[in-house]
Amino acid sequence: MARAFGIVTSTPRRVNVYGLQDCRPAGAFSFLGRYRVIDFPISNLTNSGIENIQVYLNKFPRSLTDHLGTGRQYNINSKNGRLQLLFCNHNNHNEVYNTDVSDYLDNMDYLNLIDQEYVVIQPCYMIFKQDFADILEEHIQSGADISMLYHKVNNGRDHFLSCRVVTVDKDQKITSLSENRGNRASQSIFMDSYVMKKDLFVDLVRKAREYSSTFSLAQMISKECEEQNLNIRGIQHKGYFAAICDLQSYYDASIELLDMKVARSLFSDDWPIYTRTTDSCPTQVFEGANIYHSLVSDGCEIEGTVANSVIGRGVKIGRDAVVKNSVVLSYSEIGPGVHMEYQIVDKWAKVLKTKELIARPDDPGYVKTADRL
Amino acid sequence: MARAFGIVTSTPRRVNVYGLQDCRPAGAFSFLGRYRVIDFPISNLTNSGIENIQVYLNKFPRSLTDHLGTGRQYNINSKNGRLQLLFCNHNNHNEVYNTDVSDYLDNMDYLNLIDQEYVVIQPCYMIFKQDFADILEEHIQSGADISMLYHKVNNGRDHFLSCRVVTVDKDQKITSLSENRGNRASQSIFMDSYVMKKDLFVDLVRKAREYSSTFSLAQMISKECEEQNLNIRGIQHKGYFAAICDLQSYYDASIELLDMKVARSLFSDDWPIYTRTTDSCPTQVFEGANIYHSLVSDGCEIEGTVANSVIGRGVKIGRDAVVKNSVVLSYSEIGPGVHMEYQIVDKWAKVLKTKELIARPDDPGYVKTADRL
Amino acid sequence: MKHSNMLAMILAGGRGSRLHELTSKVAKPAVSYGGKYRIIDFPLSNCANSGIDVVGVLTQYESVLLNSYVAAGSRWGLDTKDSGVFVLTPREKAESGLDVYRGTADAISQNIDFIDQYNPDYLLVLSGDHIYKMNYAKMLDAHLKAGADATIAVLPVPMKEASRFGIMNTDADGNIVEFEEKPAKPKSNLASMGIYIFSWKNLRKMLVADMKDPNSDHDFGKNIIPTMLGEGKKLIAYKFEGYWKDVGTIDSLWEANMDLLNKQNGLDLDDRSWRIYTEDVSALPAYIGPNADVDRIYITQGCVLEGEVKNSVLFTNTVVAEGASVVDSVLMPGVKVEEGAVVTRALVAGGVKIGKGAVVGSPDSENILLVSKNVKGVE
Amino acid sequence: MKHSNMLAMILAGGRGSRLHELTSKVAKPAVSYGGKYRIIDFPLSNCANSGIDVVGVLTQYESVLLNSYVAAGSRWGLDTKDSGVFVLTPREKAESGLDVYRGTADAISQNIDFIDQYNPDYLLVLSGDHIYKMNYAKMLDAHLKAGADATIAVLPVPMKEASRFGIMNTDADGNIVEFEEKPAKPKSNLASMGIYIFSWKNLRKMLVADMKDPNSDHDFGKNIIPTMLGEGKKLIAYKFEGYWKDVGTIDSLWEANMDLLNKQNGLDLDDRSWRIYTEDVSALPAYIGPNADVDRIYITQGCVLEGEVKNSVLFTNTVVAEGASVVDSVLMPGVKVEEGAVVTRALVAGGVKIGKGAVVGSPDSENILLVSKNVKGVE
Repeated sequence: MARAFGIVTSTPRRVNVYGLQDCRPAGAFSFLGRYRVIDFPISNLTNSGIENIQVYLNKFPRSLTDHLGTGRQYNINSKNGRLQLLFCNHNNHNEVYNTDVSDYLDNMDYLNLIDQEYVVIQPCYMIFKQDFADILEEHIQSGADISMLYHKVNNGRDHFLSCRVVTVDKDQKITSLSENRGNRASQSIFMDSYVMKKDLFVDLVRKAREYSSTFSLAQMISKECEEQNLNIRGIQHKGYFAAICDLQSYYDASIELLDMKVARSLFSDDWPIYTRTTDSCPTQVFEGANIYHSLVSDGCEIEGTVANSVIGRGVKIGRDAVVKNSVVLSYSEIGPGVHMEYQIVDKWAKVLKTKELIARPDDPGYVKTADRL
Repeated sequence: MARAFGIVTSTPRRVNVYGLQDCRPAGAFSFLGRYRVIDFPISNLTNSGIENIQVYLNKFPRSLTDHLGTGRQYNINSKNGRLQLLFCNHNNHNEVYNTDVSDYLDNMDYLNLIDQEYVVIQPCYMIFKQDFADILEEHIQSGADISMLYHKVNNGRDHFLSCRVVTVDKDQKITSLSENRGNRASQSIFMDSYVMKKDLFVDLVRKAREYSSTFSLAQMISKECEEQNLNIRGIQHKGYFAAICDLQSYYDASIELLDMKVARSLFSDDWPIYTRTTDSCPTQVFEGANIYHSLVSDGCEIEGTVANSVIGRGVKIGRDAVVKNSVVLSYSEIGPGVHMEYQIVDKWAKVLKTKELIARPDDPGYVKTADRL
Repeated sequence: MKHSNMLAMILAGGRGSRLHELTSKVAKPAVSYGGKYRIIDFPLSNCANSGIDVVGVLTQYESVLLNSYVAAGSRWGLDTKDSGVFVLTPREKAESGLDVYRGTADAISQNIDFIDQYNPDYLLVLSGDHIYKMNYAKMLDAHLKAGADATIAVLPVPMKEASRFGIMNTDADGNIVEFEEKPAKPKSNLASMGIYIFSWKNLRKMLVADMKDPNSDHDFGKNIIPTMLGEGKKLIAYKFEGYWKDVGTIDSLWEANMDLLNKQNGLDLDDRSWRIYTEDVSALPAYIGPNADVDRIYITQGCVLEGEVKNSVLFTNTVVAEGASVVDSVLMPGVKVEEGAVVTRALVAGGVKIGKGAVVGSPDSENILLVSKNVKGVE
Repeated sequence: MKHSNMLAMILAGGRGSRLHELTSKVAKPAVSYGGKYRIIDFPLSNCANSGIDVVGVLTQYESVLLNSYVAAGSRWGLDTKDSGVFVLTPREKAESGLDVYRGTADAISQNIDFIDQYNPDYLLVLSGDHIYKMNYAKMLDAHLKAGADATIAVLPVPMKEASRFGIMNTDADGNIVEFEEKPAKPKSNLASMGIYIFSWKNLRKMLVADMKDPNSDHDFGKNIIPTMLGEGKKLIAYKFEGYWKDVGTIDSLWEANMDLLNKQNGLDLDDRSWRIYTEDVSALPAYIGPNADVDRIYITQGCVLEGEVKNSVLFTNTVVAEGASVVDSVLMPGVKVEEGAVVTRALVAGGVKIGKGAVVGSPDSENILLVSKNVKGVE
């Protein structure tokens, strides 16, 4: 049995992805055609040998319950491991109460049953690759109470604005954890990922609730940083990193991974990203179709032109249609002659009568699930 | 593909099982040691060849999500069939809104995706065996719009008081559907089970909501009975039948199935009741133990006396303890020398210090989950 | 699912020697087809979709890949409590040594003990190497309705080709009156598809007798069916309409793949009510590069296309580099076509690398070229 | 789970002829044990709990039951995307005919192609017929820490019995310096448990060489281990402490079952951190009737006890009728003891019916009576 237990948190309040979030949590967002965002944190855990995992579900639990099932697709041994879905008493009337701490407290019975000595916590809305066996090793070696992952960026002034940032001293000690106020381009973005002992984790959760009914774990740890009671250490993450906090960052992450050089830092043969199969057949590309610089999932029928776009499963693109710089989610249909640029088309939508849909790269358009245009 | 789709409804408001219901819905109640109540309606469906099933979850979805998983234990082919868990936007502030109709409307998108022509609806809190392939055949042959199952009882005056009753004319037509007011001993108890065309079902759901925001499907159909717009037919169920509406009926059903003659009308080789295995080892009965007229699940260690009782998985009963006429749920411990009669002991409870717990058959005692007595 | 009263046995021992090197390491049913499938996915998915719970796969030839492939019954959902896909190879028995399967009927006979475990009313016998979609539950309905002892699926073939097949001659009611193996002068165009439903009790008796007959070839077509006809049993023909292909040669395998490029290809792999299930690989969706030139292709996850690809079927994880050209070809899983290479009218076996600038196949060739070894580049 | 770099192969070909009729229809690893288990549940559960993903089960003798039993890898959770339990029987190969496994090493050699599919760093070789709990991951740690070429699990046995075993003589550091098969004068009491970890690359080479050696018995104990020692490879002994039983005879199988009646039996099947997984049957919990008289018994779901049952182990779905008496006995799955029958010091094989009033076994017998056929009642 691995020494660590995995936790994937529910979508935090600060994540607000227009449209997509109306009917599913961030972890359930379709990504790069065949994945869902939560496939990344869970594959990180199972590839690190962690097969006892709790996933916290808050609003709209159906899509993730369906997608995750019992976790066989992630190689979780159903006997020796366990993917446990935990539901929260969502407070519909005041969002301010819906914190990760409240999720944990709702399920304290199940946290108490954890046998493992350590917990590894990851968010459901961030995309990166990380071997947590290494991180756990480093955490134990360092003697830290808490290890936290961060990623250095140079575009912190206008990106990652709903993330938190850390300051790290020369001994890798975290000296502060605060909101990203966009005051500097160069920032160390906190990846909402922690490693610590389970007992400390439970203590911090209880302490957070005592301090304030609306406190999140990060707020509690921010306070601990200030008070310097604990040895809190930062570990810098390298490689691909994206935080899906709003529609723009969802769009940007999708499009930037069309560059295979970038994609290769996230996808590699020794680090499979597992997902649930839908048993789609392959994709048919018909006479007269053109495709450039795009990812096309299975089950599509393509007769038009696709450029610089991500196409989900079972999408139909009609004759003389042009889909450019767009993200088309599964089972949507783009009718003959339709011209679209910089669009995010949600599942089951049909764009047939509206022949032109053009937005801008810094403000992509959104077509709602199952809408008929 | 079967012609019918299965639905298992969430716990209706009228079901109120003291204690047991504090942390799980009726379908998740442990029953006869190794089952949960929902195993009966789902086994009915899969044994009838119905492998596309929706289970509606309302409050406390965790236990049923865990127990049901993807339905492999019920022999549901994961490719050709599907066990879909649907969640409802439970209204915490006014229970009166939490009807089955509201559950269906919350998930109308998924009801609309059903391919099958017919729906078979069963409640999660009733225990019986029924081949719905036969019922569907009879329904189609009869030309009825709706077929409803009922069970004749002779103790309707003081039992089944939170159930509905039907009146059936000599042509098996249902002429009324109303509350059981306990005014007669001989009653035809409505089993909350229907067969009808999917389209009619969806129409009735919509019609119910239009009529009143708090209307249930049964209330709508009761109204249809009065108005005689539809051909509504009753089908009498024979064999074992129990409705778990309160703590007394839960206790009675458990104890009456200790009679193997009664049990054989519910359990038979050609109608397996499927459930999730917990990989318990067998049960050890030690020197000096006595067991009479009892069902004992796997994983127990028994040193005392057990009589006329149902013992769940992994229960420990100490030396010189006496457990009589009781239902002990999984992983509980009855300490040495404890004497109990007419008790329902919920999971993980430990009765060690309280040496005597005696109640009456018509008012059994209840020991709370994980309590220490 | 309630215990299905029909158990399926798939004969997957096919050596498929006309497929040359494609079957030197795998049995024919394990050969790749249609971008992401293997041939045996078709009978197995048909079984799953027909509500059959238990499937035995009979194999003896180089079965490691086939074995580990079909043993993962979850691919077809056949891994629930009372369902499963079981690989059955010849076994050493207490009373006898280790024997190969001597014929199609012998393969079933040697596994009577397996079948008895499930005690089915009906036995469905299938071949593991045909591409088609078929609802065996409907075939069983026909079997039951006719009160038949055996039902044989038949395919109408062009009369002039009928002499290449096992032909069923039927009366007006569809009863089989005669079976002729490759008749010189066929009386009917109904070819046996090698798909049989038998009432198990009766077949079991016949198999036990057949095992003892030293003159028998232990074959359904040559022995069991003629014996049943001789005994006056009721055998009926069940006519199949739809796409069906026996991919016995390189040309026909290529053709069957190219069929998928037609919008109306008859097989309709996109039919959501009758999916063909297969292994799911962890790979990105198909990537088409900025300078690619694609037209009329069939592609799937893991494909990376940076060159010219036309009128071709590309399987999982194939790579066509910039400046390379693939036309009228089938590239099996993992094929890499390097820069400047040209592949025309070829079927390239799984994992093969076509080196830089190499030229394989020709637009004028009559037959399709099978490329089963790496081709060196021309630097 | 991240691809485990260790693959397990379970040798499950055991004929187990000293178990008489118990193995006339099933291989020894499929024999029932402990109320609800089969012997092979132990190595398979150990693999699952040790984080091993892929297990090959090598079998050739009457394997239908074993085959269909282990093929349902879901029982041990070994049915995820990249895990599985695969039954490997002798196969016909392109270059050779169908051969039985000639020895333990040959069984592995004939499946090199299977192992190569997974390309493991380490190979764990197990026997399918021992009852014990062991963490193979810890054994691998020892193998890695010592930088060994092979690690062999050993069990300390009483010195006077050592001459019945294959004995490993080790130096002070646990390095194996000599292997003696059933030595007349044992120098050590460390008996080989038939559990080996090899570094696969090196073993593969040795197996290929061994296959070509006409004088080899193709056996690990007789050939591979001595050759490795001769070549000066580093072989270490990994000492096992805990409950271990080779249930080779009726008496020892009975005894191993009776061990479970002790509260401190060493095997601790109730250990939640190391569960033994097995088939789940659809049956009610054990039912004890109003007139039953039970004492010191081991029971499981499906048992229906209405008579006297003492000091006995009862398997799934056993029935003891009113007035019957079962003492000091083991009743395997589905055994029915009818009214008035008396069973004493017996091991009753699965499915056997002891008729009304029949008396089998005796309290004074030295050996345990094996009852493998129905016993007629005395009316």
